[in-house]
Amino acid sequence: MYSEKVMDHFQNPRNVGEMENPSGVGTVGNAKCGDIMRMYLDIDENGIIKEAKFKTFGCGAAVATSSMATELVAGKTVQEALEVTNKAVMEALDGLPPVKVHCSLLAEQAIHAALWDYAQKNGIKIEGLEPPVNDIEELEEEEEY
Amino acid sequence: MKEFVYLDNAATTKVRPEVVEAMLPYFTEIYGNASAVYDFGQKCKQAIEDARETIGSSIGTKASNIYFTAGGSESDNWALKGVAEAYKDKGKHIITTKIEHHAILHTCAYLEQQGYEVTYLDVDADGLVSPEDVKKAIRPDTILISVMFANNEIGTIEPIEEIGAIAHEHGILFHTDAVQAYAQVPIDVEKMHIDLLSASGHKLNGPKGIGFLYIRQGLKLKSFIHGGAQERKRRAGTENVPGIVGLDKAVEIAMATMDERIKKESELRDYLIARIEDEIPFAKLNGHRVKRLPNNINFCFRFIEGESMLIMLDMAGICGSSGSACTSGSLDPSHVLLAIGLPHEIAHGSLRLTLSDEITKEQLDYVVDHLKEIVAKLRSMSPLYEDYAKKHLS
Amino acid sequence: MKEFVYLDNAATTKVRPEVVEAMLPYFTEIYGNASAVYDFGQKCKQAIEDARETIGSSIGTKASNIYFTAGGSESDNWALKGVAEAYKDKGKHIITTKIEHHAILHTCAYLEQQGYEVTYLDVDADGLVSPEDVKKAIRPDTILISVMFANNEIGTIEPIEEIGAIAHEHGILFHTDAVQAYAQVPIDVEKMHIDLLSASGHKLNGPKGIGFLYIRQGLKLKSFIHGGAQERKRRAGTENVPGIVGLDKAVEIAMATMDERIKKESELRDYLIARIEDEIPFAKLNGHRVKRLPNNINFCFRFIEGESMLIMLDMAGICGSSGSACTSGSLDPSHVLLAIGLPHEIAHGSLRLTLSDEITKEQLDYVVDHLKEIVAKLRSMSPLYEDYAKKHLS
Ligand SMILES: Cc1ncc(COP(=O)(O)O)c(C=O)c1O
Ligand SMILES: Cc1ncc(COP(=O)(O)O)c(C=O)c1O
Ligand code: FES
Ligand code: FES
Repeated sequence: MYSEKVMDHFQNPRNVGEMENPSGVGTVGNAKCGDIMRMYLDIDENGIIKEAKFKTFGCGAAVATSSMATELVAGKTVQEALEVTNKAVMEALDGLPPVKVHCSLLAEQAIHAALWDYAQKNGIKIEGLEPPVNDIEELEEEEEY
Repeated sequence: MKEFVYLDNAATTKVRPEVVEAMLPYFTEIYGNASAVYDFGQKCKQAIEDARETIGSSIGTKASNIYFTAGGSESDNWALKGVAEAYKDKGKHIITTKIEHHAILHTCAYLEQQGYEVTYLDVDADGLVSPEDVKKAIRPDTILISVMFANNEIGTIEPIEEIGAIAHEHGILFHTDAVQAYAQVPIDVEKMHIDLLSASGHKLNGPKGIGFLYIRQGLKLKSFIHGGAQERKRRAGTENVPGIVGLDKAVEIAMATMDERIKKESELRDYLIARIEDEIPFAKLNGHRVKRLPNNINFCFRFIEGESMLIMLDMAGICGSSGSACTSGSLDPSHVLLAIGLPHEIAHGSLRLTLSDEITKEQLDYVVDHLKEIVAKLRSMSPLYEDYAKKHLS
Repeated sequence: MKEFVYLDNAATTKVRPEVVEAMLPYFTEIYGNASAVYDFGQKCKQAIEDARETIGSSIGTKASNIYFTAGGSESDNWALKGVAEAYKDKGKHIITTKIEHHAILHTCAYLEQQGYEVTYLDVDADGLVSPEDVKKAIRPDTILISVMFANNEIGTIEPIEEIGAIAHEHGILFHTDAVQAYAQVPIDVEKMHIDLLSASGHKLNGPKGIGFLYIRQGLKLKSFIHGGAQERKRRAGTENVPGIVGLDKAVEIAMATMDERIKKESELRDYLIARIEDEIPFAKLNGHRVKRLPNNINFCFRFIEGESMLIMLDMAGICGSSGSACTSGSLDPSHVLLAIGLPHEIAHGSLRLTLSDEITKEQLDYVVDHLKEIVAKLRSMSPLYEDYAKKHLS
């Protein structure tokens, strides 16, 4: 069902855990399946993400995408981190089954929520960042018959 | 080597070697058409009638009331749509429950589109339907009550005899989806006032693709699959002789070993339940503790999600399920767990383990050992557990 | 020892040993639920998807357009009732023929009760449907044309491509019951403009209880059997994995050997036809001489009755059939033979012999030798023959 990369990140998730004093933290829920993800970011004074950590209540794909997302954003600038979209995460994982595409949105949204928190705390504006929504939902892609 | 522990017998079972043995000649030797004139076809016909006999007597009825189908879903569809069609002049109201299998619920939804009205009864926290509720839901235009014999997810066994009695006092037909219960616990259609009963071969170590519908003699039910004159003109299609022969054998063995299996499996079941309750915190047993299928264990583990648990169990060679097997593909938490009152996020963390008579205590020990670790690992990753721990455990 | 010559392959076939071989592991080893999360279930899922691939490419379409069913009858019921339901807003008129299998005809009769109108086209003396007639029968409210690919009794192959073209010119869906033709003659759903196609495993040396319906992508067809999310939510029921795997193997072999089988069987067919025509008086070939299934022989022997002939053949170890196998149980003469214009008493004396690729010329010689005697014997007992002989032969 899942690619080898997904299974690897599921079995050995990178960067699981909490952070004492995160620069930003965001928690998002997936309205479609009820799963939840929390992302912690440690961002230095130059706006570079030094470390990302996560916790996830969700399916195998949710765990793997969280894990991959933390790897992808680490070392990036805040602005670059915005480009870690769900598509980018999925590609890095060699794809997800169609019913699991929505899971990757959790990771994207969790990054955004953590960045928003960081921006609020520091009174800065990040170009192109929208305020987080509590329940994310992808556009329904009804299978065509 | 990695263990392999198959605990998804409510989804489907291993076919018994004796069953395969019984089927084999009907593929390549006795393959004639059961409806044909020649002797070679008559042998198939005989095999079919023998199977009908075995199955009829397994539920206390005549062979001629047993109709072979392709499985539980077809039987359920036929029972409901067939009664709806045949008795629509009497009324268009059907009573069922919120915890039925989708083969019932989606068929009811279809019938609602066709202008029928369906009452979906609530269940209590153990998943029990109340006969009182059934009685209250009856209307002058009620034509059918359909309540499952035992639930496929949480294993609760419903008060079928009482509900059947109520149905018959009111002159209403009574159908039960016995796909999970048939050949696992004793069933007597006369004593229990059952007019229609669905069952499926692959749930009792028989083949997939075969099942039956029991139809009480005298019911006006028409064909669901129209065509040839098979099954006394009520179910068209060349008879699946190997499937029927396999089902015959599976039923024969299942009936002969039932008492013993019930004893063995309920002991193992209770052992597994006890170990989980003792050793894993925040674990809640779903379903009735006593009125329960001998092979069903269903738990919710708070703060964690079902699929992750299943994949980790799978990596340890353990096959289990979360929610109903037939609907993985759906992302919604199980309608059964919601119906017994669990909140969404808890319903998400359910695990169903269903035994077979081949399972040993040692295997269950292996399962608990792994389950403990898996639950702990997933909780350490769970933001919900983190929140809870911060609030209550520090 | 008595010979055994099985010539009822249009009714059902012997399962190929390779097919049984392919199925076996799926009974007792790889028995997991194909919808499950664990790896063990994924193996079944893979097997199903492989089968879908094989079958899709056998008729020139994508795997995702193939839906597994329990056999030809279910496929036919689903196609007709499904289209009727889904397209009723467009219209309620269906065109079919007088020589369809009962799985079509009885389903049409049911739809007529539900308020649909059905035109049953005549056929010519060879059993051919005229594309001209199809065109004439089309109305603004026609939603479906259903014409069988080849007839099960007389073997006539219909002008499917022409009829499909007409259907599509008029924006009407086209279904074909290919239960007899599939894997016996080449079929291309694109070239032939087929939107829905029914087939059944046990007609091609595959297992009983499995079949499929091809549904063109984009059709609105809903479920016929409601329930779980199997078959992309269009056909509920735990997948019959061994059946599907067996069908896969049977199709694979049938497609690989098709050219060769067509050549061999049509030669044998023509040999048998020639011998009967040369050696048995008052024998009339039914069905088209050339546009004919390679394995079908169907004769009427005047003055005698079918069942007596079958029993006597059976005593010589020869399995044949009279009328349609699925409707023995009915006493009426075949609707197909009446439709090609035979009078009642002649239609009663029909014999269908259908070959497999295992049949030898020697076996056919054996058959003709016996058949000659049997026909002579029955005629010597027949009052009709007596009358005729008195009038014309003295
Ligand atoms: C033309 C045709 N359609 C449909 C069927 C029904 O198929 P099945 O018996 O597999 O349901 C048959 C055979 O019995 C047939 O010959
Ligand atoms: C209670 C219940 N009803 C109906 C079904 C459907 O049976 P089948 O999958 O054999 O069609 C199942 C199993 O999947 C079941 O557990
Ligand atoms: S199913 Fe909910 S995140 Fe994957
Ligand atoms: S006399 Fe027996 S069927 Fe007509």
